[in-house]
Amino acid sequence: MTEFQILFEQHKDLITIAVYGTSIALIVIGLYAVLMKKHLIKIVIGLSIMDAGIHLLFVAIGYISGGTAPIFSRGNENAGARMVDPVPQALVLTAIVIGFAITALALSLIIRLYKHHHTANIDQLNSLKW
Amino acid sequence: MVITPVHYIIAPLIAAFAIPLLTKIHKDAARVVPGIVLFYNVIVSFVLMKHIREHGMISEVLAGWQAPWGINLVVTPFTGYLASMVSILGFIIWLYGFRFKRTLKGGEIKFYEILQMMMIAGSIGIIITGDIFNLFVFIEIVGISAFSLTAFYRSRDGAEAGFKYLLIGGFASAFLLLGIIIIYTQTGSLNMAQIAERMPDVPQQMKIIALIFFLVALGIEAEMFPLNGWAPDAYSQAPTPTSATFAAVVSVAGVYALIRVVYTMFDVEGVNNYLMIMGFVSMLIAEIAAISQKNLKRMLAYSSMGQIGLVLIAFGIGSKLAVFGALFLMLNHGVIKSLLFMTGSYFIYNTEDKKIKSLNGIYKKLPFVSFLFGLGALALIGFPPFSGFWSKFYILMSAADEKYIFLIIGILLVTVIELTYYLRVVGRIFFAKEEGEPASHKPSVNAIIAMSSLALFIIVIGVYPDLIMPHIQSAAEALLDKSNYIQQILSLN
Amino acid sequence: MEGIFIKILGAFLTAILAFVVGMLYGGLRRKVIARAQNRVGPPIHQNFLDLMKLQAKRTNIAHGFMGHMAPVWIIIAAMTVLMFIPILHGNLWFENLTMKGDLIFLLYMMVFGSLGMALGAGQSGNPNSAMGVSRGLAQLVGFEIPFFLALIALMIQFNTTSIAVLMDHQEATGRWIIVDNPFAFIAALLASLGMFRYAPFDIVGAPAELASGPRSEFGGKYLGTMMTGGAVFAFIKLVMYVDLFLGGAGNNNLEGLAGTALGLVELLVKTFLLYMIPVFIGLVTPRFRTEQAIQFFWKWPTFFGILAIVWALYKNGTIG
Amino acid sequence: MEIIAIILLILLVGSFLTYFVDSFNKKWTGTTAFLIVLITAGIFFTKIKSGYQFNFQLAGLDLQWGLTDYSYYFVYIILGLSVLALLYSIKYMEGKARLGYFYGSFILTVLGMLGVVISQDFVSLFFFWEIMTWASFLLVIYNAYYKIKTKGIKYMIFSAVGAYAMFTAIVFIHVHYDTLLISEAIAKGAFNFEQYIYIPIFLLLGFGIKAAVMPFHVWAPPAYAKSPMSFTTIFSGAMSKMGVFGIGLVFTSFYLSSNPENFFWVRTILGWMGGITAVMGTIYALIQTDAKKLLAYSSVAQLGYIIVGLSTGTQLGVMAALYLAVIHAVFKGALFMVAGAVEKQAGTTDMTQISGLIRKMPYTFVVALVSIIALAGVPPLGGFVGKWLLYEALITESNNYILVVVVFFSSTAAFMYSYRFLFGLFLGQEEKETEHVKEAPATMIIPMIILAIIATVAGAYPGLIFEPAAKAMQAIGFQDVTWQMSSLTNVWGDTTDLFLIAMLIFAVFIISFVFLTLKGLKKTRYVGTKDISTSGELPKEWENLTFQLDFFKPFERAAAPLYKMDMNKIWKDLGKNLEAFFGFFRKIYTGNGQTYALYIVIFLVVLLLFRDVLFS
Amino acid sequence: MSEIKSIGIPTPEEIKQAQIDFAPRCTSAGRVNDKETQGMVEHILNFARKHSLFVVAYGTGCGAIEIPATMTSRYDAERFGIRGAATPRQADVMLITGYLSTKTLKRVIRVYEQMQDPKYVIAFGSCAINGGMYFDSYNTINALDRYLPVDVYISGCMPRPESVIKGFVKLQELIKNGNAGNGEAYRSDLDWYRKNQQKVIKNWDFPDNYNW
Repeated sequence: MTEFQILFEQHKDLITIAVYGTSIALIVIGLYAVLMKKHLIKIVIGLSIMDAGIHLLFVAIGYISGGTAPIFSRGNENAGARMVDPVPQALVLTAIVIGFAITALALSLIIRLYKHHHTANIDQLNSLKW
Repeated sequence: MVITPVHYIIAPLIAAFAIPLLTKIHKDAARVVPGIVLFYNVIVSFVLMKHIREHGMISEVLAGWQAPWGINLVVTPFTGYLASMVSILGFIIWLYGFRFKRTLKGGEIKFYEILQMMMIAGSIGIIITGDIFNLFVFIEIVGISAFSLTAFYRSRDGAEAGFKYLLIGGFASAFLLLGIIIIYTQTGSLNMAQIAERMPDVPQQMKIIALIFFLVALGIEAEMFPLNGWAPDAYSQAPTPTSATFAAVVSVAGVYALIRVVYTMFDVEGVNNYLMIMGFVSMLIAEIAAISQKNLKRMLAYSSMGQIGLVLIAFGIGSKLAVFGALFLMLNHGVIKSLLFMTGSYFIYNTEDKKIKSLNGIYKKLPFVSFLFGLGALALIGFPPFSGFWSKFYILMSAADEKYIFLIIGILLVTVIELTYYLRVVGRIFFAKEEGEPASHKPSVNAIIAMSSLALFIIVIGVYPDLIMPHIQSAAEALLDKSNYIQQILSLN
Repeated sequence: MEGIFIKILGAFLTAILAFVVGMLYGGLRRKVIARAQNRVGPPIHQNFLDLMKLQAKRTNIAHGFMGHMAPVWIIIAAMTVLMFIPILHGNLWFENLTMKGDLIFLLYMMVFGSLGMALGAGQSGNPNSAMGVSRGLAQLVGFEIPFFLALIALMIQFNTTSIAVLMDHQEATGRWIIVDNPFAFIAALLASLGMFRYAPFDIVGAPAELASGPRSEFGGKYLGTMMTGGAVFAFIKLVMYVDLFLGGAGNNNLEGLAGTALGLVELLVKTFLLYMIPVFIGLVTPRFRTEQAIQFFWKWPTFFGILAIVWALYKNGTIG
Repeated sequence: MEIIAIILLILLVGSFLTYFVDSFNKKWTGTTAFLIVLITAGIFFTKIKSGYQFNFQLAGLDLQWGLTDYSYYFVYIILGLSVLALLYSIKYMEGKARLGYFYGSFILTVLGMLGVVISQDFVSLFFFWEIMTWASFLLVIYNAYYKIKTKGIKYMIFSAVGAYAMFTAIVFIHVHYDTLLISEAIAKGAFNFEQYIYIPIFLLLGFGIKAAVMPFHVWAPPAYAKSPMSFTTIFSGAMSKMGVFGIGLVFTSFYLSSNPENFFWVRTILGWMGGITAVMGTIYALIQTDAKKLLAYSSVAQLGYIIVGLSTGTQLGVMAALYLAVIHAVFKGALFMVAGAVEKQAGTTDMTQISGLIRKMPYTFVVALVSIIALAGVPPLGGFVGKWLLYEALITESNNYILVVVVFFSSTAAFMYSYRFLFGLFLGQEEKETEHVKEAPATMIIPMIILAIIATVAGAYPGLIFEPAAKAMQAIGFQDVTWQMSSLTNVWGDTTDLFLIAMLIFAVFIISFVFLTLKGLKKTRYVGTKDISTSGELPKEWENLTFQLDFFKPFERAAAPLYKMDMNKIWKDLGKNLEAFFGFFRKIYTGNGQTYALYIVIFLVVLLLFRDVLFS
Repeated sequence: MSEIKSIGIPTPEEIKQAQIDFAPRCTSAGRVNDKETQGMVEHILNFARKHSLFVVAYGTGCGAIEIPATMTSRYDAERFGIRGAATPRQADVMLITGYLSTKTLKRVIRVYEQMQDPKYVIAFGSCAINGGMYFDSYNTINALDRYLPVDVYISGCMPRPESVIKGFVKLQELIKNGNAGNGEAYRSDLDWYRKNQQKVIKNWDFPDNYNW
């Protein structure tokens, strides 16, 4: 056991709280950015931050303290009991990919928007309304 | 069984990725291949439906893992019905757009078809998947292709609409993921049947919070007020076949997702009332907004939102008759709204702007298209002898059975609003305008076939609804029979 | 067959009677007005002379077929109404078709002639004619309301819509309806002022303003026939009022010719006295404008008409 | 296949057939439509007798079609008038565009009306009712130019509100009485006002709107006036009678009821609504300058009488209503045809622009004269019978003395617009503009003359109409309806012998015609309408001496308070306010994506906060 | 004769010519002159005509003021059966009350033509007879009977109501004898009358046929 692991064991609750807190904080920050910032890029950044927060939350939920990697290997057949849940990780990977795609698409749209409107202020992008 | 549900998804996806390659071989491949694929999907639908009628529902397992652990595709009469509907409408929309897309440049048609294929594949995926996370993935597939298609015309408004859609779609995916997280922590499963089975053990508060996340996220897809800000923009800016696809395919998938979650996964009291109220509010607000629209496609978009509101009301009522009515209405709405978008697109084509004002006397230019539009408008409002009448009739009957007096009156009053703006347009179309130059864009043969087949459907079903009612009936039964669904999935292994 | 013969003969007699008496009353009116203005005035038979002269006009102008037909409508209306009003109640010669029509029929039939004349006047194309017709019709709407109210009062009080039955009732009880329902009489009397179109309700044919209104394009025999019609109608109205409110005439005990003569005398006395009311009112009053006339009719006469209905209901035992 | 289904199918296919005939040869469209409806009428009257029934299942519902004496009575109106209107229409519509559209919708409307009367269950009733409504809407907007579009919409909105009210009632009948058959619903007392009062009220609202009852009448005048006249003939003549048909049907329970006092309020209210409709229709008719509009308002007024008649609930009253339904269809049909003929020949029906057509269109004038006399209710024509029955019913049986005065006021004021119509179009100055006008073609004249003859014969022999009407009344709950062929009798035993009256008038007419008219026919000098006494002034060619504007100004001044009650404006204001309100509401969709995102978050938060209230 | 060129005293030649041109016509066409030739019926009718004179008073000049006076209680013209008529169609007698300007003449002619036979004309005062004090006025006609057939002239300037009544009595006499009523004469000599009328009426716009 490394020193870090010991530290980790000692402050397990604290760290759990920290991880959860961070993820929720990320979500809130992301939300804030999406809802309050006027610049399109900032909004997209907010969206990404929010996604990141959610992903972190998901991964954190799947984590079992002191668990092993969710790999069945020879000699480690009964690892299933102490294994970290693999599903959230798999899902988060997918979600990250999707988030990436969305971000890319968003940025390309922003470029298009900027070309047409010469502004990236979301308040001015309301020619379609009512 | 040679044909399995997975063909539904695989065929369009393969086609989507093969199109760029095939265009190298022949430049028309991008236009033809989707048609073949979608027609194949139609065949798949028929085969599967027949199979279901004979042998009961199908649960296909992907990648060898059995149901609770692996991803499974479920074709019940309910999902089969929706998937068939989506396939057939997708094919007709392709048929309609076959020549329309010729006007696009070679490269663009490729992207268009890819995105369109992905959207339809994703929608069918949403409908037939039995896995909640898979649902999420398909929603995202639909979402990304839909965002792109909205902004397909690289115009200023298209980009704007696309961005708004994307922003809100991002929220949807985030909340959906949150909901899935909560559900997963509580039930430890992602299979809908298993989640449903384990749901009674979940703490009430958790259940409700998860449900709320689902409701909000899927509400966005199902165009529920106040989550539907994207819809009018997206509908009005997307290419017309895409608008039709939104109305006929994507919204169906969205409503399906919402209903599947609410009906099958959760057993929470009050959600029916919620659906009913929010459905009514969506309908009301959408129709109110539609009444003074100046843009035809935007008006149709609001009208779509209104119709989806009515569907939600019917699902909220929740009796068998109501579900039957709702499913019937989804079908009717898909058909009729596609028809309206198709015909409306020809109007727009000929008037150069999308304004309703410039439709005056267009009957002289495009008699047949105007005729079909009028028919569609009347059918959508719910006039007999068109199919729209029966769906509305059954929904109201079911509401009456539950003694929702004010709901009935409210729906009917909102219908009056709907009627007002539709008939304004119809009135304009059939105006006796003095002068009129011949139409510059006559509808092409394939478009006429597509539109006529839809119109024929409307009339035939309107006069003789018994043709399709048994299917819808079994679909409604399948949706409501939750325990059977769970048992079948978990024991069909 | 004999019955029909008597009927036809009676119809002729009635028509002649109505014609003579109506024309004489017209002359009498002119005489009365002249005397009231301290003039000698024309002779009583002046109207006959006028009529004769008009019929003897050598040329006659018509503006078209309807104009040509205008007198025919008036004669039709006059004759038809005459046939359905009991001149002398229960008299073989003067009863005509009394039992075959009722008050509502009479009410509508009386308009027939005016409408026919209005059509003729309309075809002349003279704006004055049309204006006169417009005023006349408007005034008609005015005075028909109280008149109708009065009639309803009678109908519901005596449970009949037939004028003959009303007369039977008066004969049987020996009490005139004017006593039974005075308000109905008042309402009907006030309405009759408009019906006669004497001052103050003579704006329809105001000579200086409208050039005699509907008649302005009629001359010669057309005018003559119209005057005849007007005279007969005046008589008809008077007889109708007498029948309705003043016990009618002819219900005496004498048989044969003497009875008829006595009945006719009674009728003449009653109608003459009744006739003098609008004549005297017309003497001393200026002219109402049309809307004033209508408003007048919708005010007091209507009030009395409603009062008459209430009274009738009270008498009838329905209320009170 | 059942004969009734075949008939409906003929009409449905005929509608499409007409549409396609038009695209091949415009000349034959009208004839095709006429033949189709003629054949339908022929088959119907020969093959189907009253009492016919046909049960079947559709969409999981037990449906029933059939004919009672009551509905058969209306079939006479519908098919008879439709055949005549289509015959008239051949020439009337000649040369107009979109004939296929017109005739297709026309036949669909006929189909709808026929369907309404043959329906014996509510679903079919509503089904056909709606077909009738939208098909007629298409015809209302046929003539529409830019400004008029709102009129058609107004019609449709009112119709839809009515239809949906009806539908609500139907749904509740299904829920409370578990039946969709009309006869069963009546038997179970669904139309009684005791238990579920909203059922009959909603039904009455639905039918009443179609019958243009007072506060909902605003759609009718513009819709009647703006449609092609050949259609207005059946629009006003037959389709408005569908409302009457329905009201009669709803009132069946009232007529059957042993204790009519239960119905006191509804019949009082409906009667007064009818009375006010009659008055308002009339006073607005007489200030119109467009002949079509005048007739349209007059139709509203006449429908008011019918409603009054139905609401009396007595034998004479209902007889009056049914009789008026037919006779109104007849004379108003003829009048609208006259207006159409004038429109076709002279180009307009604006009475301020044309006048003096009598010499140009003598036959049309004669028809107009006869029909107007019938409309005004002057004996000896058919209209008088209806008026007589109505008054007698109100006075002798219904004891509604004030209402009878209201009705009487309306019908007296009807003289004014009757005259106005004749004067405005046919009499008065012959203007230079109308010099080219010729008599309408024969196929337009013949239907008019047929209608005029019916109106005349009905005056002398009303029994011809009383007979089916009495049967119809027995079908809706009256026992032993008595009637005579040519005389009228009320409960007090007073009679009016119509045959005698007609004969007398005819005799006097002949006599006076011979002695007064024929005698001087040659001696009379006929002069033009410019030769009038104008204080010696010579009227110039350009001088317009026709008195047409503000024709009844004095009456307007006298009746000013009545004119202040403008329902049209009230509804318009309501519509405008609603639309402004809607316009305010749709600003929710601000167009700003961020706002939408904010909505989502707020919605989520609200749901999360109120989760205990919402879900459990 | 084209038209009167100069205004003022005419030269003798002109007067002579004028005497030829404007010689009063005494036509008898269509008139029933003799008592003997009248039938019994006509006699009775004339009696009626005599006692029923409907007057259209054309107030051309100052004499118009005398008409109401004649109708008042003091003179009471109605006792002779004289009463006003509102329009020429209903009237028997036309009164030309005083001087007649050419402008008014046109209207008078029209009113006269609209009256129905038998119709009578009574001219009031010297002005109507020979121009009176306006004999040389440029816009007043001098002799009425060149333009319309006149039955009775009443002299005076103006005639008092007594004279007016006298004139009416004279007319009644004429009617009784069958000597009044020149409608037929006017019609048969229309050409001559028209010529005279057209001479003085500048803006002649009457329709050609008499029956218009």
